[in-house]
Amino acid sequence: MLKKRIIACILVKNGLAVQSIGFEKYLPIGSPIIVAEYLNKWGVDEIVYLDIDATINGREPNYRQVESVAKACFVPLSVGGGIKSINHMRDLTRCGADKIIVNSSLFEQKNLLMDAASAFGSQCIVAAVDVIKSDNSYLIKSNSGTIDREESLINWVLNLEKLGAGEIFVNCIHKDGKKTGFDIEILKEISDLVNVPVIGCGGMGSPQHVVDVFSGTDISGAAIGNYFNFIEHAPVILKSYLKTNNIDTRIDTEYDYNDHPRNMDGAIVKKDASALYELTFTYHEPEII
Amino acid sequence: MKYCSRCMYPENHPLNLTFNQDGLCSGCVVHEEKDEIDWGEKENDLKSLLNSYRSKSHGYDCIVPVSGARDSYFIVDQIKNKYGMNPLLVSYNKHYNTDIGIKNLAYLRSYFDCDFLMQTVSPDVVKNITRVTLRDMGSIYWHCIAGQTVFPVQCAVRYKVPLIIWGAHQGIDQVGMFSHHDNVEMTRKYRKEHDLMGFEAEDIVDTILGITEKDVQPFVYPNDIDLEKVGVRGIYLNNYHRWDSKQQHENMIDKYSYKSQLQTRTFDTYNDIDCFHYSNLHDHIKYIKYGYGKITDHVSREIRLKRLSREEGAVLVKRYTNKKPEYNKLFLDWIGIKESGLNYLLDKHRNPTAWHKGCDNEWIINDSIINYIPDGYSNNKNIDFDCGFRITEPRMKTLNDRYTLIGRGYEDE
Amino acid sequence: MPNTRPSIKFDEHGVCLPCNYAESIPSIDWGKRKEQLLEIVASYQNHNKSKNYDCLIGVSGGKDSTRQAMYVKNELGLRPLLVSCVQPPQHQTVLGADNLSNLISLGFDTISVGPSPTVWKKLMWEGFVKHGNLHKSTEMALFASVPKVAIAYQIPLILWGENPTLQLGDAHAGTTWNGNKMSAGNTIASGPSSLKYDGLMEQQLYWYNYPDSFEMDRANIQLVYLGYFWNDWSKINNANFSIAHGLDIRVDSRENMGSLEPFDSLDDDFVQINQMIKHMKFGFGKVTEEVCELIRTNKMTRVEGIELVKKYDGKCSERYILKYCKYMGISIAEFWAVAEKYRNQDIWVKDKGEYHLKYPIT
Amino acid sequence: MSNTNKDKTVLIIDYGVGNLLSITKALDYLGYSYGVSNTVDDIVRYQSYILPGVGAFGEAMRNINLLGVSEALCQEVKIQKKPILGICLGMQLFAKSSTEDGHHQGLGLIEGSVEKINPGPENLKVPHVGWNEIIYDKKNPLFKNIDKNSCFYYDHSYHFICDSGYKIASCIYGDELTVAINRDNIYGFQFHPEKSHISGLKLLRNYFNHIGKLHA
Repeated sequence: MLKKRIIACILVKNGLAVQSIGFEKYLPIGSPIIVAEYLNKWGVDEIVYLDIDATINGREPNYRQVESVAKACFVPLSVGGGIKSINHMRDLTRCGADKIIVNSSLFEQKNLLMDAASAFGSQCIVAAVDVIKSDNSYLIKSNSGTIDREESLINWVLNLEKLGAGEIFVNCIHKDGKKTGFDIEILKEISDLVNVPVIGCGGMGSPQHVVDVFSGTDISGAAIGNYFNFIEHAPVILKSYLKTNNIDTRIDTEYDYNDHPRNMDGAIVKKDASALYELTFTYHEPEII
Repeated sequence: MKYCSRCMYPENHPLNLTFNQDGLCSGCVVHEEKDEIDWGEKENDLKSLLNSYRSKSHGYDCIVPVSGARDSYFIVDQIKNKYGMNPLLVSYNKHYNTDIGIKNLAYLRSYFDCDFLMQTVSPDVVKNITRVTLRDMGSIYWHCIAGQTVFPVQCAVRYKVPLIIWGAHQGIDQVGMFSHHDNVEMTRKYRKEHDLMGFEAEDIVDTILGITEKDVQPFVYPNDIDLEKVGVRGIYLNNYHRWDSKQQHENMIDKYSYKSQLQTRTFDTYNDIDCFHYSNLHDHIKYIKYGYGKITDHVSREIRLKRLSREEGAVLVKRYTNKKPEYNKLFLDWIGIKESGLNYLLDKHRNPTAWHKGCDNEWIINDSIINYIPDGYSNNKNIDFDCGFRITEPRMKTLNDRYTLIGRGYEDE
Repeated sequence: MPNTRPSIKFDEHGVCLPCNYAESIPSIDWGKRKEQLLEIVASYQNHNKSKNYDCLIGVSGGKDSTRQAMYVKNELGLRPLLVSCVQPPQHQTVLGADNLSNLISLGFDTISVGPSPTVWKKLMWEGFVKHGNLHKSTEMALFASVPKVAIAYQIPLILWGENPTLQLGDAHAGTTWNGNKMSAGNTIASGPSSLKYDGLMEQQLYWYNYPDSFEMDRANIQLVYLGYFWNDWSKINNANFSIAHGLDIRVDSRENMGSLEPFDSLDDDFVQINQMIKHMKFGFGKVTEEVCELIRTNKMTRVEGIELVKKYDGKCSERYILKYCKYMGISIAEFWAVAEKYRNQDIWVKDKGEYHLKYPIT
Repeated sequence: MSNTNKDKTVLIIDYGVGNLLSITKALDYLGYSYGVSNTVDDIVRYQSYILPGVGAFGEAMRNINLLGVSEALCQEVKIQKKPILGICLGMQLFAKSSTEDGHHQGLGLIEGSVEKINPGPENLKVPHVGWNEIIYDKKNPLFKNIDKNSCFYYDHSYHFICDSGYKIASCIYGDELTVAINRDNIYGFQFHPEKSHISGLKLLRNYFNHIGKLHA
């Protein structure tokens, strides 16, 4: 069985990993390289690196940083932000990007997606779209939410698939940093519409939200940004919660939180005294590969 | 250099800052939450969390890391007396102990009446590690921070006490790395990047200075499997309580005779007085690295808490930033390094965002907030903006001016 | 040594076990014993989960633990973790703190265990009132804290200094290096529950409860008495060694201390009181023990010993008693009311308002 | 890369397609030395190869043919029996032919062809992207210490169809897809071990241990 993917987003602004809240408030997390190092250790299924101010500042991708991030991860790395040409993509691939994420430049360069798919194969190209819900309708924005787009969301997404996008990454601006859960309505509509994998992003605030989005839609992956910075082993704890809710994800780490009691929100709580006491006489040495 | 439009922080803050459209730094933005949050609701969250970690029959409910300063009294008072938890107090012996710190800690043990564990690493090893951290990071404090941040975690794993309760999360309090709503918890990732400047214990094994893997074990973080098996979590009280270090310390002075002390390079008489160097040499090193010192942290904190104006803050920064640190000789004699050697090692770590070399090969600071003090403020000697930090009567007239490794700390009447 | 000492045994000639042991010392092959010790140490390393420490040593920072720690580090070439159960600040002495500081500075990593001050004081009071022994609970914590830490760190090997049987005549611990019967010693065996404290909960006694044998076995804990392997282990040798390595000692008279030498129990000023009460209970005190060892090792004649016993045994300065009263928050009168209850009327007679032993040693 | 000891190390064949960094850093992590090259000289000199590959079959074969190394490579592999590991597209290139965007000739090292994944009645999403469990023979030393539920990372629209005798592992995606093949000294993985986290690194370790033993 193909597993649902838990994808970690590293949002990078001015070279710094940040938390994003509603595409307007940004809090400084630190080095994207260390974020990637730990996401990798914590067993996320994929890492998405998005340089969110390259396009609006007219910059090219930060190749050196991408290369350092790539060196820290042994899971697939998708890179987006500031990509305007096949050459940018080729350079990023050389720096260790496994997949290329394109978004804003697709509005200006109608052939870019098709060219990219034929140069690298569709499986290498992810088309991203930033969506905002306003008065019960969904609108597209680009350039990190600074430009309103006229295109209808449904037509745009169908167009992306037709032009060769291997995956569609849907980022919901109105959910960004809100911790109120994913926008299930639009993610379901899009994933029912297209025949390529869809990744949903925006709104993760508790493990239950991920259960909800995988139960309510057919998306292939849930992308999570801020939340993975909040607690130790966050992706592992999330995956173990998904497991108890019969959602199949890959668990590859030597520790899995499967025998931990949890509270209503899916957070781990204290084991009972005898279970803790028994640990006194056990020993766990991490495996060396 | 860009500075926050409200507090005094420059953009090269080592914990990083972002700025919004109004030029307000992320630290100030997150600080505003303190006046918007329903802290009663937050306290209920804390209570239910603590309740789920209470031991039914035997064993400790949680671990509280303590020292002879830095809100230790306040944290233990909250956890033990207000919330009725049974904490195990743990402490890393930082070697640079002042008399007042030793005594504050001794009285903390006496007043709050908890079981207590302290780790003291062999001075030879600590000195050798400090030689490496001076060379590699320009830090005399790596071992203190590494020890303080790891010994509680080791204790959690060893004694199977999963919950650790810390005071303020510096990332939240200083630079707004997280919102108070994120309820952020302790991670090894944060420790490595921000506490340890990117160097974990394993990284300072050194053949040139002869530091072995065995030497660094007291600073090594427990492995992920052990953390998971026990279910170790570290929470920060400032996510659940409106954090005001000054007010908290003053409550502790009134309630438990916490002792304060005048410091050389800041007006804050409460924090970090348990260490000879934290607000002296260590702070001076911060200035050498980033072009600003603790005084900027303290002024920024007080501005955010609306006890200082920006202009008053700037005057204070000017008054303290260039004060000569005291007690450097204690450190130099302890570790066996000459002053010239220390300066040589530290110069390697001057941050190009803050310093450049002049034509005579001398170091020149690029910029400082001091340059932006409005006329009429900088010269006004009559204004005293000490924010009312109190200085308590010492228990004894004369204080020891040497490091105390282990001290009794109690004074018979 | 009189037969009033709890659990002492004499052989058919009326000679106590330690004296027999002292006589056998010259015939022991010490080289072989050291080999044996190294074999024991090696055999426990596969149970040792510590990445840096080879063993644990319980220390106070005093003369014995300083020498022991240095021996283990320098002579055996091991890296020990020291465990020191420290008194609450009010009880601790300045000498004790300084000496622990000195020992650590000789190059050791150390865990200080400081049980709750109130519980400590309460248990000490219970011990005094119910057993005429100020140190019943203190010793429990001292001995229990080391295996507690050993189990927590998964370091199975604990090295103690002297086998209490060999030096003091306590028959429980046996005459080998193997200290696993330590909990059978009379103080610790009973556990804190023997103090019949009121109002204390089990969770407040964590550091007083000696791990039971089931737990010790599961954790593969092995206690070893170094004294068994060591030909020059003696109070005076240890003291000389440690003083030469920075040990600070008492500056007080024999009369005040009730002791011949100023280097015992430096971390605790209430030990003198306990020795005085012991003298009231059994008719012998610290000085008797001290001269016994000197006589066994042919450093003193019996006659000289008796002289010293008569002069100093059971003595204790008012200063120490005052300090204790202040710590406990009691008056001198209250103190004596309790202490006098433990005077053994079978061996003491009151004459002109002063007590004398009915059968002083001759 | 120094010229000494090249026979001890593996050559990553760089034919201008794909992400070599993923492979080199996995080898760095595992502590193997390697060379990266596309010359006939180096192909002759090295004792084993990794043929990586991301992208389109046609463009990949075109690049290899332009470099003029396919003959030398096939010679060393078929005649000298030097081990070669093909990853993803690299494995597909071992086939005789592919139907990706028309019809293309492959290296023909293993009898088989490459065809598009069939979405089938379940209307599966293609490409097959993500982590999928692997079905393998427990006795195969390549999968030593790898749990039976272990997942590997896939990212492909086409798959390898060959005689079941060459198949050493498969996964279920609608149909059962062949995802690892082996014929004598020729090995291929459809998934990306270098991107498959712990299981992937273990598999690479096993692979090198295995060929090390066979060619000791």
